[in-house]
Amino acid sequence: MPLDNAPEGKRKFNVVGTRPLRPDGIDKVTGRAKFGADASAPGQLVGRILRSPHAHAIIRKIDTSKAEKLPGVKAVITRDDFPDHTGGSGGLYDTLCNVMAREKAFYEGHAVAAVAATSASIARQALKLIKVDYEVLPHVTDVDEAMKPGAPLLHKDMFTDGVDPKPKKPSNIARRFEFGHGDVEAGFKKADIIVERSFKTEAAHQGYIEPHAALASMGPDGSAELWCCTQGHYMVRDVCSQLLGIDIARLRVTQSEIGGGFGGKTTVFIEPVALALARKANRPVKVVMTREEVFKASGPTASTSIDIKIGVTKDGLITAADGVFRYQGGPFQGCSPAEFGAMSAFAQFHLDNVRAVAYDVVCNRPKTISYRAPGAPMANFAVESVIEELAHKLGMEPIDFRIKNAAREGTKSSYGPVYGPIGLGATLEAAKNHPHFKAPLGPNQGRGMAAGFWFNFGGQSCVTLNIPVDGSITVSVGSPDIGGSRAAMCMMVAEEMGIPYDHVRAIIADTSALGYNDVTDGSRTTFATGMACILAARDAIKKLCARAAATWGIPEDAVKWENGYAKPAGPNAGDFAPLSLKEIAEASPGTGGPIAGHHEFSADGAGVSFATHICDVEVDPETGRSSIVRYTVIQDAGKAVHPSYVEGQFQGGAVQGIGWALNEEYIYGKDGRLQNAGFLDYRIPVCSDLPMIDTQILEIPNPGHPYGVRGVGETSIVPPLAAIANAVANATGVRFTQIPLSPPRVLKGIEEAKKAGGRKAA
Amino acid sequence: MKYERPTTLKAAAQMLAKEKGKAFILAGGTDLLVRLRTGFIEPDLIVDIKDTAGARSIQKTASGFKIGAAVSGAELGENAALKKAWPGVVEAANLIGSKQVQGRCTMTGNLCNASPAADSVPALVAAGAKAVVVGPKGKRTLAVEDVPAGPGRTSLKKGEIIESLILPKRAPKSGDAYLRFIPRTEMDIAVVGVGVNLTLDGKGIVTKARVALGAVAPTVVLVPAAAKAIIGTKLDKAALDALAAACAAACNPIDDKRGTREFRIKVAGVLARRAARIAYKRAGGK
Amino acid sequence: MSGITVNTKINGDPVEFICEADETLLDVLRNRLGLTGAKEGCSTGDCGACSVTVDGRLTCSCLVLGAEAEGRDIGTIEGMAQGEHLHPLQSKFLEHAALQCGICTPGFLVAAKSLLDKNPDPTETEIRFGLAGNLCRCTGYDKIVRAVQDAAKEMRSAKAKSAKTKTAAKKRA
Amino acid sequence: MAKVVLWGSLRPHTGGKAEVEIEARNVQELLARLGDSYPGLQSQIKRGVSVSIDGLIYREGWLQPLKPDSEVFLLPRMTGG
Repeated sequence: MPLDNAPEGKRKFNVVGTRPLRPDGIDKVTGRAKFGADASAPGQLVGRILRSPHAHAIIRKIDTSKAEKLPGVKAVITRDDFPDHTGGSGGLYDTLCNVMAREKAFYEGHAVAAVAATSASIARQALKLIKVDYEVLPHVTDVDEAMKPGAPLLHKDMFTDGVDPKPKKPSNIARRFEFGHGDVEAGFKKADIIVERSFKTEAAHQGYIEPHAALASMGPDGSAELWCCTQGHYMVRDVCSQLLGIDIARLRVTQSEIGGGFGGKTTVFIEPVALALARKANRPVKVVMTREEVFKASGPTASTSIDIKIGVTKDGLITAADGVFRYQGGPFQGCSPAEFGAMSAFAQFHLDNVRAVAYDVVCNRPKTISYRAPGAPMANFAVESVIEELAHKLGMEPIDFRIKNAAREGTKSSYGPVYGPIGLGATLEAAKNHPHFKAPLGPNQGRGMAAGFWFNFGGQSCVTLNIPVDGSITVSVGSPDIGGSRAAMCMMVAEEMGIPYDHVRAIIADTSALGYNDVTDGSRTTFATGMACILAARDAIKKLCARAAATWGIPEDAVKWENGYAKPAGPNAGDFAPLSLKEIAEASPGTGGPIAGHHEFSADGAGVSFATHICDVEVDPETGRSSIVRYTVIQDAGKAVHPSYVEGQFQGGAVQGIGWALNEEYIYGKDGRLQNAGFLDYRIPVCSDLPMIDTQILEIPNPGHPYGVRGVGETSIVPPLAAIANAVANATGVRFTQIPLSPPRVLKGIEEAKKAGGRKAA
Repeated sequence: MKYERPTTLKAAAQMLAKEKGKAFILAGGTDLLVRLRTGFIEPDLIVDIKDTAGARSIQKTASGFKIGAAVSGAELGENAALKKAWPGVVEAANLIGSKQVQGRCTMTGNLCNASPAADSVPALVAAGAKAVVVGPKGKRTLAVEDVPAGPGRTSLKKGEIIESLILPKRAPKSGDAYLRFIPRTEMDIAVVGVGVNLTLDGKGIVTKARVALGAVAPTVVLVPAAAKAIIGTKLDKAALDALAAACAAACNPIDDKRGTREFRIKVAGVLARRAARIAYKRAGGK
Repeated sequence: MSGITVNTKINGDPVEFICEADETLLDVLRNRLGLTGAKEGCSTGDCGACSVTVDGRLTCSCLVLGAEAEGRDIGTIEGMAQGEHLHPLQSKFLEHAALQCGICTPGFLVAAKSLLDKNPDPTETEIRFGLAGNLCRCTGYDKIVRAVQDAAKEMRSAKAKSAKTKTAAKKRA
Repeated sequence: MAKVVLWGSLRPHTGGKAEVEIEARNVQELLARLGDSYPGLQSQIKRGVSVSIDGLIYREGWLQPLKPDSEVFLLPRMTGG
């Protein structure tokens, strides 16, 4: 779908680019909006899940007899209630194993049984009555440890894929990927300076404030309804149907308002369990995760270990870049975003010689799931740290070094394709000219920057647009709205139809109302579902014009649509007074019935996205505590449909990155148990930790969208880790190679550097 | 589980003494409810003492301040006289949790949870505060530092309830301060906490001092050596160095999710210096 | 277990309910009274999504037993708008796009109202510390702080205006 | 003949070749013929791939037409947060 350009250049917009109030707003500020846990059904039971206390154990036997006898218990389920309908292999089978453990419990918190009871306290008691006979196995939670020969093996049949020759022994390394072009060895020979460093990052959780919640009801005939908070209710429907062995059409999933996802709600956890309990009890069952369960048993992102080597000439040209990216994704293969880490790591540079090798590794940790730009922030941290260090070694301003080597239109990207028009150079130049960049720094303060990249993609969307007789418009979309996308959908429809924004309402339809819609992820919704809205509006306009043509008795192609009116087009069309949308709608019962527009497609042509972040950090040299004193995000949005929500994405992503960089981490004990499964010790940033987050939206139109829109949601979490690490390095003179930059780590680094007499790496 | 809300402490003490199962006292409930909800405790009886006489009042007496067991952090912060006399204690109490938690949490509860990381306790110990205990055998008074017996354990006997905390009358030219280290700016448990209380003479020389540390040992510890390090000084660099060294020496912390042993020892000294300087300034020193 | 009968006031209205001793006020509001505006994000008092006021004081309803509500005055998000008029904080949150997913919004509004009731002219730092007990994962807090600043400003000028009108009316009288 | 570029770890399945030429009218045909010519690639194709055609990424789009001189990059199937 090519960009619409007015003959004189950029398209002029009436609604897109303004900042109207969101349609779901009043419900959300008054407490009326219904989220996952806010629904109930008559006769509903409380569902609860029993979870493994062990990081790695064979489940010999599960005895549920006592629990079943407890008065008030209506259903108890285990692995026996989930026969394998998946064919026993692939990602779907792994999802089944994760939803309810089969032969083994692979991590602390892995579901092993569930109950449905008439009250929460009975359900709690029932869980205590279930006896599980475990054979505890050695475990491994660290990615480097898991890769070592002799590490506790999670799967006896896992032989590393993607290496030649095929390994003879099983290991925890599921796959090896390699990307790149040119000849890195030859490139390093041309280098005058080479920096090579190893990095580690800890797992972070998406940290949405709403725990997973599902309300299921299912009859003995297999007809089922599910209400849940998810980023993709069509995905939930398809996966649950397959896991439970029912026809997709029998399961209707309604998406509640969703209290944050950030990638963490792009799979199923409790939904199939709620359905299986409801089937067995033949009563509605509500399952809501506790916060502890959210941390222990829903998806964090990967922890990583990364090596980076980059070579440059004396005048600051990168000759070669090489990296090894080891990501653990929990107990199942293909869950870590290792390949996206490797693909995105060097994407912001114009490189003749580049190689990125990724390893997907399994560990006794929860099954990881996407987290905002999956895999990219960790890789970016490693690469942009080395870039900063190289700039210092070259005696070059880091920003000039980045500009000199920046990818541009026509650059062959590090992951393969050649870039079209991209905004990286523009964000770097804007950063250089930003007042923040020149502002003076106080004592113990340092400034850091980093540029980051995310792919973005489109995917499947299906939209229906209905026009009632008063000429107002309802748009039904199937993409869950996490951050205000309904407002963006209404705006694009209003823009296309030439009517005011508040004449359009958007709803998220349930799975029986529309064709398949992909999950709200990959920064795809405003781009892809938005484009479907535009095309559905164009479809409706065609029909409106046809009605006007029929009314006037002229050919359909002699009618054009302009600012909400059908008008005769051209001198031969005749002279008719324009018909408004309202007039055509009012007459519709007599001119052929209701008027609707549709569009369904798989959107492609999502433009890649770049951002540059600048950050000032103050480090207390006596305690190692870092405070963010100023932060600026500059990002290309293609076209900002609702600038406030675009800014919100920039700010939210940056702050999640700040949390990850400074304090958020999964802390495991020697027993393989998570030590900090709560908001008290899993420290996401609080309001008083932060300054205002300045934003600058650049608009370099995406040629793949009629308005030039690019996805904006994910890129903003990519640069913060590196920007902050660079700022801390500049404030302390110590280069830190581990995330998070927690005070004990930073203080230790400072103390060791003091002893060593100056700059060093920690 | 039963819930009772007696109107006298005596009745409360009787209920607690009589209960055969597990009984807990509820004042602010900000820890009790968390433990209850996470299944960490399964009480048979909860005795809410908020309606007992004096539980929610702060009385200024000739010998100091008497703070009822159910007085919330927010109420402490709103009492101008108390804040003026014992700014360090009030600040410490106001560091417990968020504004939401401040509306409920109490210093007595903070003390009775017997967490080594309790924020108000080092400040209370430094202040020389006392706890008035009511029990089946009558009243007794004990020093605050004698209440915690270990992590999560107190020296209180079955049926005993702390009725109030007593802060002594403020001597002239005195000041106190409490500082803690947390990685964020709010909503964290102290990784290290330091309470300092001191009195100066006319020349600005420290004549009396008490220093207490939190989160560096199984219980909050009073560090006489730290006090000794600054008594007789004007908090010059050497005195502060000696103070930091004494604090570090008194630390016996563990490595845990909140911080390393090494980090805690180092930061205890850093915070002691900073807290001492604040207390000194508050006492009128320059 | 036998239920406890509790008489309380919620958003000014007398309410009677029966609850178990171990139920929290949050459980009661959500499961017994259908007031689902307060959200359960953690049940440990760390996220503020269940914020309410008890006798005018801000608290997490997950840290209060339902039985404790006896004789108290509870304020929830459902009582914030007056009829069809939104509270200035509610309007400003919408205007400033201070919410993305909206799950934390009721808690933030209750906390922000409590803050402005006590301190009508807070500094940015006071706002940030005043709202530190409410977690938001979407916005990075920037737009929330701006919305509270703007609402405070509007509330102050509305108060000044009404004071002026009153004085003028007095003079006329 | 469209030029298909493979990521590094797929190359063992093409006898070490980083680029192979495939005659195909669209993506679906291309993937089918790629799998026929190099059976080792089938498991990855089954697991899921996205493609970039002349610089634009197509996550699915099996019917996307190819020009005779199109440059196609095979990419792991895209996901996001």
